Amino acid sequence: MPVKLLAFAHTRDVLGFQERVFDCAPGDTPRALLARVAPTFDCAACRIAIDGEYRDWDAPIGAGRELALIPPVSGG
Amino acid sequence: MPVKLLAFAHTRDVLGFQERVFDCAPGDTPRALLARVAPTFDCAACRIAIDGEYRDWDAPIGAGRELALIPPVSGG
Amino acid sequence: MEVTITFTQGVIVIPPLELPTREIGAVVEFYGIVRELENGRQLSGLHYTAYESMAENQLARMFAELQKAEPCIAVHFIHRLGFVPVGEASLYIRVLAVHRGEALRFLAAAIDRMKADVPIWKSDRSEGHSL
Amino acid sequence: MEVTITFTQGVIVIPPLELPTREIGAVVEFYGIVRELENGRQLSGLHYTAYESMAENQLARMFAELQKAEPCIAVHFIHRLGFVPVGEASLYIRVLAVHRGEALRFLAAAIDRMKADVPIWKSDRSEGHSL
Repeated sequence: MPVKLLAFAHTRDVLGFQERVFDCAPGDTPRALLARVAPTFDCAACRIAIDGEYRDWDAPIGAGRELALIPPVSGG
Repeated sequence: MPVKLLAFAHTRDVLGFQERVFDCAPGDTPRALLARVAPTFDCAACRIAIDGEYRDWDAPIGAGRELALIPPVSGG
Repeated sequence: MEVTITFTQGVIVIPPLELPTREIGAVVEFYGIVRELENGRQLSGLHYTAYESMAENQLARMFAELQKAEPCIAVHFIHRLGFVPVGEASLYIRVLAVHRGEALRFLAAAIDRMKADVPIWKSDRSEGHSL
Repeated sequence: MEVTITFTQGVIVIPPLELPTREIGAVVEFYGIVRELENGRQLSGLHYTAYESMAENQLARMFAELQKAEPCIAVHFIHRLGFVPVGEASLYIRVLAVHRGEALRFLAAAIDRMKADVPIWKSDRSEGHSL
């Protein structure tokens, strides 16, 4: 199934895109998806959100349609 | 020597004036002055200021020229 | 620290927001508004009086003391006196600082200390006005 | 509690101060201003980006949670995105409450939590704009 991966802040430079659609296997975790599409990406430096909610890197993406890489935030 | 006594908030009603000048003996304390000019006044319910500074009811008025009765404040 | 202390009989006019330096990162503004219910009683407004000369000195000293713990760049204090209708501001304070922490703590402490020590009074009737 | 959450690309326009009830006793406003020096580097301004849909949901939930501990009557949140020059506001928050305690604590906690969890980013260069 297709999932959209959004990159924010410096992860846009690391990944080279702001958003891109990837195909995702049932049971895939965010960590597995990133390992496949961006093998050098350091998941420890980022949080992951699925459909706008913070999730665990190792929980299945399930029915999620939009993943977002959330590096340390700095609003205000 | 003359000292001006200012009354604020409800002490204006208790004393019946906003300000009045009284004669003061050397060594008079605020408590002694009040006992003379308003014998029923309850000093415990009020702070006293001399020339714009909070003072002790039992310290001599000294060179002070303006006494003020400061009931509990409620600005804001 | 730039400090202004104003007592006014009319509606509080908020001064335009000016930033004296380019290092200011936080501006906090506080409005104290007269409420309809005070201690369970319904009001049309409150009367405020002050011992202005002493209040001004007390506020200036208090701001200078607070400044030691919570360094701020400017504080502007305005208190309305006389009758203030429900829904209008009796008090306005603006604090400018480099960081929000100092600004918020300065503001909170300034209001607390004003309410404890600064000779300003509110009343639901105009005491002394009949004298 | 009335809540508005706004992201804007232009200068933050402060909404007129309206009091929805006559029980409001405290209004607190916060401006976060872009400073000239950030981590020792001199800037002309900062670029802000956000994951807007998530940020809005996170803020709404956070305000609802804070409301339990610090009941307030309204909160208006505006964050500017894109380039914000030094001396201009990137953030504006207004909190209305019955008493100042709730308003000040709500404001302080809201900013702390926004800075920890809400997907908004500042940068001294316009990341991703070249893509």
